[in-house]
Amino acid sequence: MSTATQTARTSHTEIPRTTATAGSTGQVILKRAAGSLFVLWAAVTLTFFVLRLVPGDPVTTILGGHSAAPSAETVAAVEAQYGLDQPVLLQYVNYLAGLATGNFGTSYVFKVPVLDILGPQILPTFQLAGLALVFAWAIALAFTLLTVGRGRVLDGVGRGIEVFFAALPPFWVGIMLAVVFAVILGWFPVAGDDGFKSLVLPALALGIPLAGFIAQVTRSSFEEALAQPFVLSARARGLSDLAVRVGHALRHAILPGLTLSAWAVGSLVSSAVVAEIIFARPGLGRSLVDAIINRDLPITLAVVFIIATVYILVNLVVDVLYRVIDPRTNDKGAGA
Amino acid sequence: MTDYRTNNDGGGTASAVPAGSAGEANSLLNIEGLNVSFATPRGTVDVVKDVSLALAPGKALALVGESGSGKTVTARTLVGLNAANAKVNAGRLEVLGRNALKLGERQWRGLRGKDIGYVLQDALVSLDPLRTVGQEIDEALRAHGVRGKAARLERVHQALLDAGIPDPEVRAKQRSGELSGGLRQRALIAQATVLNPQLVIADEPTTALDATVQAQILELLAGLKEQGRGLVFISHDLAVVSHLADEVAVMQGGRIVESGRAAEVLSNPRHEYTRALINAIPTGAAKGRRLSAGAPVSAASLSGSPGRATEFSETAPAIVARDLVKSYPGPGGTRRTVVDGVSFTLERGRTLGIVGESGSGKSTTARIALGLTQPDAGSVTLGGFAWSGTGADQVSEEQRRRHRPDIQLVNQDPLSSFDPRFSVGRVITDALEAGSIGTSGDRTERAVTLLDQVGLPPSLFNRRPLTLSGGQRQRVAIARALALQPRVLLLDEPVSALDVSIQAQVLDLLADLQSQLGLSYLFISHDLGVIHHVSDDVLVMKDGKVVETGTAADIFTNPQTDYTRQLLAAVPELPAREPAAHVAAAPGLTVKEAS
Amino acid sequence: MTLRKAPWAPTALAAVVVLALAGCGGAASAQPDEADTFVFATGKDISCLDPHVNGDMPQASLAANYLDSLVSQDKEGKIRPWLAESWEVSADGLTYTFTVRDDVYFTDGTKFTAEAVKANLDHMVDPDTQSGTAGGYLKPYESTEVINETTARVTLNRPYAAFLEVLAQPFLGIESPTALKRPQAENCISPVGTGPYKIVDYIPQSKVSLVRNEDYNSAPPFAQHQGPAHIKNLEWLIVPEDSTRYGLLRAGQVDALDLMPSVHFAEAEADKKVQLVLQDRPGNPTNLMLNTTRAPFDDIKVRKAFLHSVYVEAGIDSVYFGTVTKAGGPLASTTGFYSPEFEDAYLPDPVEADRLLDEAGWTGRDEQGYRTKDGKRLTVVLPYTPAAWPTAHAALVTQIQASAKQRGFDVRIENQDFASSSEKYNNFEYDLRAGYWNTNTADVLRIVFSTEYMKSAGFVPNGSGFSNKEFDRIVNEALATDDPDIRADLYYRAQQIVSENALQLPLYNQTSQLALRQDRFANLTLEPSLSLPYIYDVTAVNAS
Amino acid sequence: MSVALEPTTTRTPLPGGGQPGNQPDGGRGRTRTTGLLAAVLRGLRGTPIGVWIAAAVLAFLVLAAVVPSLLTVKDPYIIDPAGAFTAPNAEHLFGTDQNGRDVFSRVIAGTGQSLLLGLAATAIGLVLGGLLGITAGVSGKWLDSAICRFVEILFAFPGLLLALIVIAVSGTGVVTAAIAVGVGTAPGYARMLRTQTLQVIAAPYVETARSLGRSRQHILWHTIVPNVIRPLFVLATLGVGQAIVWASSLSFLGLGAQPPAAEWGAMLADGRNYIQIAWWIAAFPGIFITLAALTTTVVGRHLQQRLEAEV
Repeated sequence: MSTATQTARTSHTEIPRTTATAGSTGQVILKRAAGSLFVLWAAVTLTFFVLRLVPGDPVTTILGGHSAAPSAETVAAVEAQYGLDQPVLLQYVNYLAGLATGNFGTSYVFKVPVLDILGPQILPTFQLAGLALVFAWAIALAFTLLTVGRGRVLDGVGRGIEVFFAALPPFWVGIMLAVVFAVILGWFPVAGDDGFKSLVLPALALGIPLAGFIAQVTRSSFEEALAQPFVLSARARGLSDLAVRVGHALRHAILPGLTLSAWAVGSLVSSAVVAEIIFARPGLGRSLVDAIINRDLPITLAVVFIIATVYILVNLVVDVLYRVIDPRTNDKGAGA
Repeated sequence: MTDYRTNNDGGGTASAVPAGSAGEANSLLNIEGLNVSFATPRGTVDVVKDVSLALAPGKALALVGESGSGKTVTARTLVGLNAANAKVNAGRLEVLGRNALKLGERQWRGLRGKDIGYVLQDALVSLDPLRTVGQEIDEALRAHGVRGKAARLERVHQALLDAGIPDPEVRAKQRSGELSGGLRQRALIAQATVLNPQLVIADEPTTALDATVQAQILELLAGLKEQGRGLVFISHDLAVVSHLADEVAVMQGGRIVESGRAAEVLSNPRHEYTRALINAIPTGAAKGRRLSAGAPVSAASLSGSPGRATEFSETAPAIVARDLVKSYPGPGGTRRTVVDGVSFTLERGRTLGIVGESGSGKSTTARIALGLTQPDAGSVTLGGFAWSGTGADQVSEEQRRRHRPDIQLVNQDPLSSFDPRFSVGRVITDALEAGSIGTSGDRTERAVTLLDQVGLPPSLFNRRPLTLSGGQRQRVAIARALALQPRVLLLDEPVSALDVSIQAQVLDLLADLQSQLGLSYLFISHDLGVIHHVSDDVLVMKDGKVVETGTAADIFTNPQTDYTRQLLAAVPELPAREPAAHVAAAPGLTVKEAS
Repeated sequence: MTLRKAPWAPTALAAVVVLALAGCGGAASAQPDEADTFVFATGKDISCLDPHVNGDMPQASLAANYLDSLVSQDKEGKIRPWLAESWEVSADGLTYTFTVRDDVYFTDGTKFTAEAVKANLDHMVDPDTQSGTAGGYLKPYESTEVINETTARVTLNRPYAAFLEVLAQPFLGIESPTALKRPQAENCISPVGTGPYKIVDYIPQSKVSLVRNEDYNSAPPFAQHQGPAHIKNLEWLIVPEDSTRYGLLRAGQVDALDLMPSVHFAEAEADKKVQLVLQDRPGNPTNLMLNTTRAPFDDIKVRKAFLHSVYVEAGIDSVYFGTVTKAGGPLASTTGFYSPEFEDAYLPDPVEADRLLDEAGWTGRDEQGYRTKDGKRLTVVLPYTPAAWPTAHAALVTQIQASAKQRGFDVRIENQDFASSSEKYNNFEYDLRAGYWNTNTADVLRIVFSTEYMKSAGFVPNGSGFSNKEFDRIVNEALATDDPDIRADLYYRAQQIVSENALQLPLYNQTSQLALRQDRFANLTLEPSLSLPYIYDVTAVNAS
Repeated sequence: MSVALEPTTTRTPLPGGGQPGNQPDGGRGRTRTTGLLAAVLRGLRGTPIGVWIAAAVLAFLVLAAVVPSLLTVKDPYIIDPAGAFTAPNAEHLFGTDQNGRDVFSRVIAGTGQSLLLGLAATAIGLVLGGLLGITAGVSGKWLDSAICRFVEILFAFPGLLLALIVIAVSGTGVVTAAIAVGVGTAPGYARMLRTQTLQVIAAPYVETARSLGRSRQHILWHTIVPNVIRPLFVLATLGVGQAIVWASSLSFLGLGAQPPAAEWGAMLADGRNYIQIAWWIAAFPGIFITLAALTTTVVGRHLQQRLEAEV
């Protein structure tokens, strides 16, 4: 993890810093939108060609698994319907044309428009990823606030648990949580997607390892922030330890964790698959894995599209949050 | 929490308590036999030893000393803000009439900000850079239960005004990073004094500020004193101390070695350490005099080595810069001109000092002179050959490269200029290799010689620069610069980060090298004392332009422009003292330095 | 059976959590104890809900609850009426005339008529339907003629004695012709039948919600009652992870499940709240096909040696805990015309295996102990898709790998995704291939071993690549007659040929393994054609 | 410590040993110690106990990886259906699995594969990421932004998909898993190394090299690249554990190592189905995965801190 530590540093060179994207706010937004569109396009294009060129036969999956013996005419009909008999480049152009009109195509496996399949998966996934993120932050912040700089023992314990959390395979956590808290103790439903209660364990499965990562970066930046003179200033003003931690150090400490979270949300959506499998939840992760295994290209592409969009949006949100938390970001290039 | 404990056997204190202040009923501070130690994984470290202090209202006490002398730890003990692993014990530790040894964290909190204001060194990092100064000040009010948003806002604005900040409504909404250095430092003082504390403690309140700003801040602090508050401040700058302090305590190695009335101590220092400190201050008056007690280094050992082939002219000036202009794109498509028509000539064997406050363009000028920044207009010749220019005069890096050994740089932060992988020896042999000087076999020997030349023992050869002290690092940087047998050294604030005694040693070293090797120095500093001390000629810069130029004597005794006069006036000076007799009485004093 | 009783393994879990609080087993149900909702958890994902399309077991499983078939099959394998009241078969076996019921309506209001029979059969064979299974079974289908509202005449292009048996499978269930006219995308999420339940909601990869068809009047003869189903709502959850599915049952979140994980059998048997419903399925048992089209299995000696090399029974006992029955011949014991004679044709026999391998020339040994011939190692490749098989199957395959190693076979299990392995299967790029074929007729032999099914485009059921004129003739002859004795004789000879040629390593019979919370519901049965769960007769157990 | 101590008396011991007293501007009072042993001892002093334990466990794992025969004599691949699901006992320390194989010897046998997988994946990720990141860092605006965009795309691309594609192309197995995980982690490393490169380029010592008259090429290869690569070793240590965890997730999806390979992730994935009747099958590989990730991280972090203290 890159622990991007931003310590205020007085620069002795007198070279003014320049920002990469100079220009009015409108221009910046336009550039940003164009960049996002490019990333979307590239992600989809990459997926399309890679999956098309990878060996594997979609027709078989289209026509059912074992116990199927389709006729040659059926196979031909399938190839014609999904345009599999066309040159790959033409298939690609057709796909893009469809995409431009919001048409993601029809699933090879489900025979249903892709959005009909993925529509019901989107919300549960975002709920899961969102709650996992909330848990991760809650755990990370609790560790940071409660153990950093609280003496060698607590500090060591906090540090140790964080590393331990980060070293846990998410699916392993999921299985253990399911066995203990759902099957044995019965505190939570074993699986399913109904209500907040069913969301807790899968979100913890994904959130606990993530918490380890976030806590690690937050801890080191929190330590750094605590060592900053402004913290001493605040304490010299008569602030309590907790007030200093929450009011001053924390704000500085969550910035790297925020960057990490932006990355994590994108990957959470796809790595949610393990929690989705263990807890039998609907979700994009499962759709993605199943689609790749079955070479269900339209679904794969759509999931990639959704994840890329989420990634872009989350980065945008984090950017904004970053500016809210650290208003200095806005000043860059303003000759401060 | 810090462990505070009464020192039961702390009776027989050897330290001087300022006469007449101990035991006064209304004294703000009454400290006897203070010891502070820190528990580390490697054992206990005693940082403050047997310190006794006292302070009356309306008085200022200065703690003077160099890095590691224990002055900051002493100051923090007075607000109960030492690290958790600190152990404090004392025969008596009375702060504002209360027994500080018995104060719990909650009680300390009640005192901090309300009765004791604490001002740190650098406002850029001592105010939360993410919050507005208004929020910072407001926080002190809220922490001490001042109710009413509007009332608090009123007081915030008043505090800013009191600290000499105009437009408090506007400034309160700005963050420290958006304020100029002076305003920022005022805001820092405002947040510490908004509740009118009886005691203000300031840790190096003017360090790193430009001279004119420093003068303003000193005035502000003096104002606090006049309001009847007690002021404890820490400084390494004796001139600053002489301006503000009533009492001085000089600390060395955790102990107070001398204390008393400021005027008395500074004009007639009794302890040899105090004398050495005073003597080490570079000033115009001390020009040409050695600042430190060390013996001059000898460059004789180098005379035997073969000279490097060079086209550097023996007749032309070392550097001639003509009409240099450099600008950078600013926000909104504007351009900010950083260097604007700067011309100067550095004569061979002489020192040209460039002085100016931050933002004056002196460092950019230096980079152009070094050929690291391409000017927008103007030209530079180095020892008679074209070095940098524009248009037809443009010099490519390839052309410049073979001449690079002729001009070398020593900057403020030598550590960052060393490849982190390199040992001290490797830093120097690498430079030798870059200049194709010597053979791979004898470079080690040459490197040892160079180390010797800058006064470093061969035992440092395999050390990592990180493990060296600041002064040692600067010597290594000088040795590296010398390795290429340059004709010109560009010294960019080379002593700004050093304690005064170390600064004295390095300045002496540079003077020795110049006289023995016939080097030309382009010396950049914001410190007028240093510039006065080292320069033959001086260039005063402001906002990218040359304000005034002339010989050092002319500039310092007969300034022609208002700006220069203003600049000179802002420099606090030590009171006249007994001349060099005391200095001679302190031979062979070695100042220990911890970095 | 050497099953250790270690419920919930307290030793390990104590390390994870304080067990003091554990209220073992008595998990609070997530839903109110409603007797009018039956929650069923299935272990495999469902693609299109219309079983005509594709045609995989999970589709049939669901279809059995909302579709009726033209004919039904009873527990003895006899064909009985269902939507068709009666039928006549022409002497040449090419024409089937069905008389269908006049009083049945689809749940969309459409009346079931002979027209619907035609629409359905045409739909199944229409290439655009992309029917792998139903369409595959109907290859001999030519056309349907609607004589009148209750009479449909189906014409085949060759005799097909298995026709009625095939029709009894839920794969070929009868859907509303009105619904079939809709675009496939629509029909896939909301197919309409005449069955006891109708689909009201579908969340792909998650669940299908069904409600009772209040007007149901067409229960098959194998049903235990008539009229609407007993339970009002049916929730069909898709839960692929074994332990989760079982955990749901234990916690009371579901009332029944299929693909009961074998590891939990003993526990479930001991649990008074749980009833197991087990039934072997007819067809070609779970097996490893030996690819006869390339070395080393092009040599019958090597094939026989392989079959003699492996210990299947011990493996089944250990990893399946005896929950499946060992298979030995090409037909599952529940299939019509099954002959038990071939069960023990290839018992583990190291001596014989070694002898055969030596004879075949695999006499060398390399440093790892594998047999070699002309410097080439005796390697057999098994492309494998773990996701497609129960965990126990993977363990069994690993055991086979280990026991074959003893004789010098280097069995390489290559895990890969489904599309990758499919491609290898279609091109005979393997030596072993895992498979089974569930169907209710001995005609499965023709599908799995005849030349006709070796070159089927897209999917090759004849994975051993066996091509034998004599065999082809026998299985086709068996289709041309409905004289049971002649068929019995023909199918006996077909089984014999398959067994003699060592084309498959039979492992175990496919089994329907259901578990039911009998504290809440009773009467979960299996429909006879494919032994699929049949919810229609399920009744709630009174709480009192 | 919440407050920076002014006198930093607690500095790390110095190699080489300086002679106190005879330096003009202050040699610190440090006892003179010479010799490798002393240097090592000084380096070890002050190492937290947690790091010690981690290092010891890691050493055990490495031992198990290099000479598994030292720790177990049982064949990890021999099946014994009759002896399946034996609970841990004196003969089978970690019990036996569903095929009657000794879990202890499988875990030990798997150490090599798993660690190798982690190392290989990290190496691949670092090499790919390094190529992209360093190239971007030292290149001009155009190439830099092109690479940045590319990395951005990879980021927007689900890592799992990247891994699954690699598996689809080259089949499953330890090698593929290593490649898949490596490729999946490459974008992260690329970003990190680009930032690192930019930092090094902006460092004064690079400018110093220029003012010493070094050529562009020389500076690139002798100053920039070595300094960018310097922290990689530590980064690698931190990455190995995560790569093992990642790879185990692939195994969970059935796309990891091939049976009967004793790879931890695959063992854990297989064993999860028996967790309620034979916890040991999955528990021990799970513990070892966590241990490997944990110890490499702890040791890696410690090394990182040491390194950072030096820079």
